[in-house]
Amino acid sequence: MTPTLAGLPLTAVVPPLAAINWHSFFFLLFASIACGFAVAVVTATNVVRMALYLVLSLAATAGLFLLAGAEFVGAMQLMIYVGGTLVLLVFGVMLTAQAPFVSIATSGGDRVLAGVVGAALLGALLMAGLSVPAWRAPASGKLAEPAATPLGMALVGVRVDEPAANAPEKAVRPGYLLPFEIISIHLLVVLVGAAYLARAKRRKTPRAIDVAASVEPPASVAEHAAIGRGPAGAGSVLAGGPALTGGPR
Amino acid sequence: MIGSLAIPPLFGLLITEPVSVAHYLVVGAIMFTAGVACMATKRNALGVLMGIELVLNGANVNFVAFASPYLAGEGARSLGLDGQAIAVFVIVLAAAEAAVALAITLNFYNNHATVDVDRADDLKG
Amino acid sequence: MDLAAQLPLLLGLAWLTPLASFVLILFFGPRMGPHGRNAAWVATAAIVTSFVLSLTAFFAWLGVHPVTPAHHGGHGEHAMIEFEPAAGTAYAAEEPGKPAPADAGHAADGHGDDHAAHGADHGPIAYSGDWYTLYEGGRLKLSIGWYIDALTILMFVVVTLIATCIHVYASGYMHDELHDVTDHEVMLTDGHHLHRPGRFPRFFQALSLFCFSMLGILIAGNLAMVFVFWELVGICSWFLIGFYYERKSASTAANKAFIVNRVGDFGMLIGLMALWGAVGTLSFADSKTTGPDGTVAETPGLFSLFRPAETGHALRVPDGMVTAAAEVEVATIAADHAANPADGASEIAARVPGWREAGLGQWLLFIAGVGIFAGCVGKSAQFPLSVWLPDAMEGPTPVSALVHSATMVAAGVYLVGRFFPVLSPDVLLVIAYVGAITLFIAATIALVANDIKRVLAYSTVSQLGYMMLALGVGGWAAGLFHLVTHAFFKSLLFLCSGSVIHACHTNDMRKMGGLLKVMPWTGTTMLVGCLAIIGAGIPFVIGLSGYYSKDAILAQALSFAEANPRHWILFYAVAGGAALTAFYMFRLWFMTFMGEPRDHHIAEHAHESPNVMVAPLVVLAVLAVVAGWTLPGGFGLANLLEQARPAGTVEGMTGGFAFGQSLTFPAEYKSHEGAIHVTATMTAFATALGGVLLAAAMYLWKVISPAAVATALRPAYAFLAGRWYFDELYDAVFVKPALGIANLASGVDRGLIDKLIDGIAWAARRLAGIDAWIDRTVVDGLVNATANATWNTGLKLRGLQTGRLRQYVMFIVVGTVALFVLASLAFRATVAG
Amino acid sequence: MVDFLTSLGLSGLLAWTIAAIVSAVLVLNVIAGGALAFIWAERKVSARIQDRLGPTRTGGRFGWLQSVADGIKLLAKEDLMPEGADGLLFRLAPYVSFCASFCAFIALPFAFDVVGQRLNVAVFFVVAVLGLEVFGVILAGYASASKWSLFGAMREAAQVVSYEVPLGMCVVVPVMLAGSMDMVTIGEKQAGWFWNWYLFHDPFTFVVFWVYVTCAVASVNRAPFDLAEAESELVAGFHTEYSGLRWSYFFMAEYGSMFLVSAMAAVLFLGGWNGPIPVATLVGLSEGTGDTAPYLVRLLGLANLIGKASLGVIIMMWIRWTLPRLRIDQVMTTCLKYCTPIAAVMFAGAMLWQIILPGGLMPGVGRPGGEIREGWLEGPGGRAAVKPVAEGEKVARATREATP
Repeated sequence: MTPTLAGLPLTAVVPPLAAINWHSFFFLLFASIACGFAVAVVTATNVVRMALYLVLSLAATAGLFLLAGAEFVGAMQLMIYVGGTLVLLVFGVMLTAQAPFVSIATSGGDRVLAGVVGAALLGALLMAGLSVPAWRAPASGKLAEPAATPLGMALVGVRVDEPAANAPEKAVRPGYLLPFEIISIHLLVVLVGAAYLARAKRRKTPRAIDVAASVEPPASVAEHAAIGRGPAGAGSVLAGGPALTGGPR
Repeated sequence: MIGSLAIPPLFGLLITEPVSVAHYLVVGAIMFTAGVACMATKRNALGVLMGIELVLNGANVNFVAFASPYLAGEGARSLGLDGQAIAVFVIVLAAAEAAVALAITLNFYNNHATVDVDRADDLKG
Repeated sequence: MDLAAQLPLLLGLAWLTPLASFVLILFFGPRMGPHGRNAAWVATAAIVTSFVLSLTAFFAWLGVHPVTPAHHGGHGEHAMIEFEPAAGTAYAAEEPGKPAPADAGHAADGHGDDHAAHGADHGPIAYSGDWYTLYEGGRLKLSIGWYIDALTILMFVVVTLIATCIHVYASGYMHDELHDVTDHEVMLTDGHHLHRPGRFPRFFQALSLFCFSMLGILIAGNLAMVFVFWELVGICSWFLIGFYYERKSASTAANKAFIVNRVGDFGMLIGLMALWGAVGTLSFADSKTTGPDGTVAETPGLFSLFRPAETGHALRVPDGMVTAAAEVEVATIAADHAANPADGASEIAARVPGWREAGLGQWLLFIAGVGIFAGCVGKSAQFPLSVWLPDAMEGPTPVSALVHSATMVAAGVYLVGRFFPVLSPDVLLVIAYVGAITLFIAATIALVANDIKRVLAYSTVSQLGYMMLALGVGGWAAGLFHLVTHAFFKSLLFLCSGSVIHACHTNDMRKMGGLLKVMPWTGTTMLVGCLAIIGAGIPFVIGLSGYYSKDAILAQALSFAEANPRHWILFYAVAGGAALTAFYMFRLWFMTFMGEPRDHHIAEHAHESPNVMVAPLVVLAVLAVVAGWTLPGGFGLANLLEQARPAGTVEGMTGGFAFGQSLTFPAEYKSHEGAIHVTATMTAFATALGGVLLAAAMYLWKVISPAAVATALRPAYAFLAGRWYFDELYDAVFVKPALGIANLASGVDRGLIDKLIDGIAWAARRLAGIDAWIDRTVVDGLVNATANATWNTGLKLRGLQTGRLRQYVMFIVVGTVALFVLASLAFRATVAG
Repeated sequence: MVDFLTSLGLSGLLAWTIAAIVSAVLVLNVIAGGALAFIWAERKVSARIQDRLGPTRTGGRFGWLQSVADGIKLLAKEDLMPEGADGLLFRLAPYVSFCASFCAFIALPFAFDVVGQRLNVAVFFVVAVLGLEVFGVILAGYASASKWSLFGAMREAAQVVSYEVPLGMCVVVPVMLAGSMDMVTIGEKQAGWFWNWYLFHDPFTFVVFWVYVTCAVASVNRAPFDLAEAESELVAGFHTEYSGLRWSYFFMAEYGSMFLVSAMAAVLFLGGWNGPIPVATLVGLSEGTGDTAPYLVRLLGLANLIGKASLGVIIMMWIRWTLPRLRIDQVMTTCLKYCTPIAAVMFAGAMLWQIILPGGLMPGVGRPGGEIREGWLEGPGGRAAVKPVAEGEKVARATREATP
């Protein structure tokens, strides 16, 4: 007997292999992963799970980017987002992952409200997205030129993609040198600012490293707990501080 | 049953037809909405942070979609490099923003011994 | 490398080296060794360097212009160039039967090949030029230039040599300043003596600047530059005389010197203005300027303006002065030819000789000369302004030596000498009389002074009087010759006195005596100095330097007196002065070195000075002896000076209008001949011998008691001891009134102006009070009202701020969606409609 | 290979899939086999360093089969999971780690064009994917609900995230020299004699190489940077609670990434598959022409690269058994105060060098990749079918216009 799916013959559901557009297939795969885990992030209650889902979702997005022919952005996504930002995030999660906060319940009302509003927003966005026929036109499928080098050139101020698309007397379209510089300065400022915000303020508590050096865990749990509350908490956990579920609070 | 009747053709359609920009837009929209919902429902500051990341990512998906000459329909002009560059910038800024937000969260945690944003209402009027 | 390029280089370097050392010591002095000990070496090295350079220049000069004995043709009478403004144009060619001045010049010196020997009447052998032009605009041109002739080089050598000696001497003399000094002459309010750190480097710093300034005067190529360095010398003297500025006497002496000099310089300024305003140039020599198109433009300098070649270098009122004097006519002519000024200019030029005949411009010339001379009066402490020099003894002795022999006072005489060709007969007469008065007064005061340095100071004044007089009677060479020799023996005398003071720690001769045994070197050298200054020598055979220079002066004075019978007084002044000089110099020497010690305490502690102080004494003594000699073959300072003799002064001149008479200035060489020479020499010898004998009688053999003489001539003695009461006189005439006026002015200031200002201030404060009240009530009120309103609104609005993050997110989303819906509706509407 | 398969008449999908599977399996074998070999090697190396013999009996004289025996033991072991552990994450973690290091291999060329998938951002991709590995560790640390594990994970997170910075900088230097992020291109540019290697390109690259080694050791957290599993303080760090097969996955991941970073070092600095002496060229074999020559050349390259990579791994072992473990603050200091600034300065220096004398130290000796201009002309693999020359001359024109 023919295999059935949802009461229908499989052939009705799954078109023959030859008809399958593999690009679309992979797109569908990645898209579903991305969206699915994005929703999972919303629904999950455990922070760490959320982080994991987010990672998967973003990684899938990277896949989407690769499919769209933007390898550089994809790799960027993987490296910075997944490899950097999210590690940072998880890091923070672990630092603050005391039992009471691992999962903070949200009132049902909030959920419902959020659901309604979210639905409205989604509707609006979909309407907007699907309203333009040009966007709905199926892909031309023409191969994208590798974008890494042109993008790099553009970042240092030279547009090598379609440089002379416009009249020759026109010089090269200016690249993104200025934004690039601004971003780098911005990053520097952010670095300093973050270091400043997260710095340890209360110096009278023993510095985390020293605590780590002093090896009598039971005796130092209490003060570790203090540190855990205190700004040096980060260091303390790093260096072997209190248990996951901190000291008595 | 109704759903099961409705699903297959749509699925078949998706899998056989070449993707278009709109597909990406839908994905972006879903991620964006999910992010917003995340921000709206999570009480854990880091949850909110993740929501923000989702939102940014959704936006990025759109940019990349518009940028890709591969997805653009016949003759339709794509955003070209600009889209990708903007996406890159967004990613970088997202990283920066995450760093600062995390620092703020830690600070908040150090001072209030909690990461519940609902308890961060010291500035309420 | 020819001389024209060589001399400015050598002398310029010699001139600038002291400046370098000044700058060095100024910045690094305190760091030069312990207490800046090495500053002395720096300064000395600098001055030695410039001495060596000057000497090099000297020999370079001799190599090119060998000195040969000057001999003069006989028929000077005919060749005498006349200056008779009343009688019209200057040159003798006017007078029939007399050769043209140019020929006269030739006739003047037997054959033409002698021209190089001395300037003849073709002017001195001189090199001039500009290093750097500071400013050039209109007629005014200020430049740093050089005018170098035999005189300049000679003075360079003399000044640097003496300065060297004095530097060496001072590095020994000033050693007290190497450590903290307790000044016993300064009593502080708390009853202690002043205790201050030493100022060794500072002294040498000022000394270097002094030398630099003096050399600047010597090398200067124009009057403006002269004036600048003139003032520099003044300020340096102020530094040095006031070196112990904590002492009231020292500071007042410094101020006195400075102010008195200002008076003279004021006159000098007037002279400068008269010159420049009328003639339009201040540079001595003609200057060639090569224009961009290669044309060489010759702009005449002062000398050729006043003694133009066409008059055979006879003095003539330059056109500039004539036109300046005849400004009224000039103005009318200019007005008549307003149409085309060229005609006006030509007509003016045409009428200038006429005006000159009419005697216009004489007074301007007179004023210019007297003005310049006024400056010299100040610097050289001549009669009205001589009061500062004796007080200048307050400075350290090396300073006195420098000031009195080589630099400051020399500057005045030097300037008169340098400026000689421009001086008209009347001015010369003025100079002569001023010199005479000065020499007499100073000599008389020196007779009774008891302070060893004061005696020397007054002798300096009177010697300067000699020089001035010599110049004034047309003895150009004589005056400058005496300047040079005097520089040697006077600095020698001062250094000797310094060493005496160093040994006795007192200036009072009445406490000295019998020092020859303890200080043989000092005593002998000082004796040499005394002999030199009185012009001792074996008549017609040989003598010390003073012998020659003084004889020259006497002779010139004599021949002048013979030429102008009404001025015999000048000769008597000179002769008497010689006697007085001899008397007080030997009075000084006897009181100091001979007889029994009057103060045993001092006599016991007295000691010969260290070698570093004695060596200069010996050097100077030798020079004081030989400076005047003329070697076989004719080399001698006198003949060297002849090379620099200004154009047209060989044959002297006649003229003069100011005093209603015509003066005759006999040619100088005439005074070296026959009767005049013999008379002069014998007079000098007799007077000097008499003076010495009298001094010996009173202070050595004690046959005449000085006290008795003093009592016998009490009033005269008191008058002299009171220095003719010059200070008191000036105090009464100038200082007191000035103070009175000042007090009056200050009274007005305090009583009137301050009161007024206080009143205004008071009113302003009242006004401000009102203003403040308005500000507080009205303005602030408004502002506060606004602020309150804002505050209340804020209070009402704060409710909206729930402080709940997630709610804000909600708001945003809802807002976005609502906006989207509205926008799309509106869009639909527009599309539909 | 796809073309080959399609020529056999297989449908596109099938061809792609088979090709993918083949290369995947090959890579997998590289990892697994490599892990086995390296575990054995580590035993022997450590033994030698400690003046022991190490495994001698298991299978022949040198204990060849020691690793196999270990593997069997691990397979047979019971698979424990502490109660209170987060089951899903606990199970997931090892696979995340393993997949990360596995994926990284996809873009790594083993010889000219012997590469799973030639990406034109290969370097970037590899570094990025390597960064993912830490996730597994973190999840493991969190999920096993043990404080030791958590501390290990935290340290690892901190360490890896901060070491990515200098590592990235070091990696950028060869990329800049080659003007391409395509590892195959980078390797090609160092073809020829060994002085063409980027290690010897200029003093800066030489320094950078050592910085890279340091950072690489740290980012795969081997001793002396192995704080994540500091057995003296934390029992076994993040994998305290693991056992059996899951544990062996972590192990394989670790050795895999060790091999990977060594291979990257080889490709980026040590000429990749080009031997110190261009034997193939000397004997006249060429990659392109002939029917057997290409395979020989590629085999030679393969041997070269694997040799270099293994050498790197051996050196890591050597370091591990030589140097004592650093304290966490020392680790951070090393990264932030030394590696990062040095890398930055060297990067700038290399850039200037490139500007001033693009020919490298020995301009006379032909260097394939001198100027960056050539780098643009390189056909970036994979999709590079689109006329690279056109792009190249476009670039050239653009730069001409851009530089007045």
